[in-house]
Amino acid sequence: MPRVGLVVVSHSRPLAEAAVTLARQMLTGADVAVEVAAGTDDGGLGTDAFAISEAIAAADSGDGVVVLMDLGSAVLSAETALELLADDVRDRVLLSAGPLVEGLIGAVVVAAGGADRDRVAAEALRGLAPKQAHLGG
Amino acid sequence: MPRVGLVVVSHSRPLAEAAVTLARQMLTGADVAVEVAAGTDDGGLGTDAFAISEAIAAADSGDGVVVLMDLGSAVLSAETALELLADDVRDRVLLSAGPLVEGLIGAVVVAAGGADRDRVAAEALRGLAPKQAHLGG
Amino acid sequence: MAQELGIPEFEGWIRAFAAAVAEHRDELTTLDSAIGDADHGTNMDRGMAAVVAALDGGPPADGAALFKLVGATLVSKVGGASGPLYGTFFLRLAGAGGSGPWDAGTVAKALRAGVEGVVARGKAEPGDKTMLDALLPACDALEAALAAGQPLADALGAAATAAVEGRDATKPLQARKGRASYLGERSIGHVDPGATSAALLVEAAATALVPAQG
Amino acid sequence: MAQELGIPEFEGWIRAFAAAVAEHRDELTTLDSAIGDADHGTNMDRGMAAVVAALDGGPPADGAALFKLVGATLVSKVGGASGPLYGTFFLRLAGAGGSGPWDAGTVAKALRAGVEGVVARGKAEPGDKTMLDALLPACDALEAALAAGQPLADALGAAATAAVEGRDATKPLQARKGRASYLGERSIGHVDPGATSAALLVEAAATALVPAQG
Repeated sequence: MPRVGLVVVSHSRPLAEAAVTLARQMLTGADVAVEVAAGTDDGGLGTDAFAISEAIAAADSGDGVVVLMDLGSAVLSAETALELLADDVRDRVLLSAGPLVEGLIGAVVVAAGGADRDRVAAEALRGLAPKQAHLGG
Repeated sequence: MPRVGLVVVSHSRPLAEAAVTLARQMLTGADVAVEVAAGTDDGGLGTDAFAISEAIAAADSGDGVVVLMDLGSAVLSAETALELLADDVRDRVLLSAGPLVEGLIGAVVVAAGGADRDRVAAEALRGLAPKQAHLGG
Repeated sequence: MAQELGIPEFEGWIRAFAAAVAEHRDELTTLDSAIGDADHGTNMDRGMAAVVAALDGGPPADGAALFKLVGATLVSKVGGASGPLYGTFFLRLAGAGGSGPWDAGTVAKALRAGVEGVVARGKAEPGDKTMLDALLPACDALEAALAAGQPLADALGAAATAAVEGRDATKPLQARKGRASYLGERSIGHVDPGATSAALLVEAAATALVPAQG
Repeated sequence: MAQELGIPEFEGWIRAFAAAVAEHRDELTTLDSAIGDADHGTNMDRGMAAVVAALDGGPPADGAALFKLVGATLVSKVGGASGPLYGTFFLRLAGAGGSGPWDAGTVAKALRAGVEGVVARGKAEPGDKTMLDALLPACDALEAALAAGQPLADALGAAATAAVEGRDATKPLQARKGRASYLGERSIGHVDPGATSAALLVEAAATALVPAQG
């Protein structure tokens, strides 16, 4: 069974940690590797490409990693982080344009169920679908 | 100048508060009414339609309110909250299918700039656009 | 007046439901751990315990006030989707049932309004593996039995049977709503926890909404 | 060897840029408060102060190592978009410049590679009201001057002039990237803070990347 890892990149460490807590609450039994790279080292708001690359490496068990980010500059840092990773790890990483919180929740649930990386990434991308279906219908 | 209010509905109070802190950091000068309705009254994960209706009433200054929610059940609670509001307030409220964190940030910035409710709601809805443009391009 | 229901019967229904939820709390949680986030039993029990505590404070003025209290308490105290769904059920029940004593027709009308509230709130359809899969057949059975001239007690018994059958029929279904929908085919083979608590609600009605013998 | 640059000149450039950022910190923040989130001056100053602290620990082995250290520090210490953008600039500069001493052609090649790194990272285009609006004209001017046979010092002077003109030309532009893009037309009429710090970078190069007189 694949073990896809997840990384939450946010400018805010409390935000990232609360999102992970909420997502993990959706799990019963199986757990998932979810790493956080968020905030500056002095506790402020920001991202750190080195911290992201370390989080990706920690989340990776060989079956791939899906990275969720909050803002545009978090995406820039995550892309920079990819350059800092070994080639084989980098090739397994997918940066998701999905919504941070909603995407994480769906991704965590399907990753815990043993979905492969592309399936986990697809679930992250369609994170808004339940809300859209309900409110748009 | 319109003063559109925002409400953040989440199952997690730390998540909602961190999202508001992050969004407010995007503001310089002008502030925006952002209310939080999140978590259960014993500090657990959940939503409370009464708390949401109170938050909406507090955020409303007559120019409308845009509500962002994290999960499907938060949407159900927010819709229930609408039933608890006075008709004139309810008519000014828009429940957004936009992404909680990304939508809030865009919405706060344009609301602080004096955008009207529909413009604020549109910005909340397109919260993923910058990430999508960058990663998808 | 023998065929009419009032505060004692309404309160009996709610307390019977609360007792059933408490009794089946762990079962509901076990069901929910298979396809949900394992909090349905805990959430419903916390909500109904709060309802009972509110009722212990003294009976509301009439049926509408009582069911409004129940709905408002559930809306506020049950954190997940069950809060707004059960809350809306009771709020709509209160509105449609009104404040006067209820006869069999009022029961059917109020139940239908409550269930339609659940439909409107959750936007689920029959077969989506939700509480509606117990509630909709129960309403249909109640109305059919009353239309066939059966007394309310028998009609509610038929509704309870239909609810239990509807609950059991969720087992082979694939979930399309809520957290369980992420599971896709893996949600098949488990009875839905929401349909299970909804069947408890209808069973409690069959036990408690019995007109006092005049 | 008189026309070659090494660690002393590279370090001089970086320290001159750090000093300029510190001197203009409040100005950068004021510019950013008009169209951004008012942290560009603080962020860049924190990052460059960390770079200077690292350099104070002793000079790196060669130019590539020095610029890699600068890029890595900025990537890690500057929280906003400027961190990955300036960080990528220096990392690519390090890669393209290599570890040997640099001549004028190496400077032009390395600067171009750094700027292309910024383009690839930020996906901004000329006229988007970003640091590229200073950096791209600077590269073009540098290459044109060298192609015309000017010495490096003069060519870098032309690059600095082009960067300052590019910076000033961002004033009437509408922002299309980052937080400023939310402002739409209201971003018009303000000089871009990123272009302003980028002009400081090129001006520092014109001052410091002067080959020692042999």
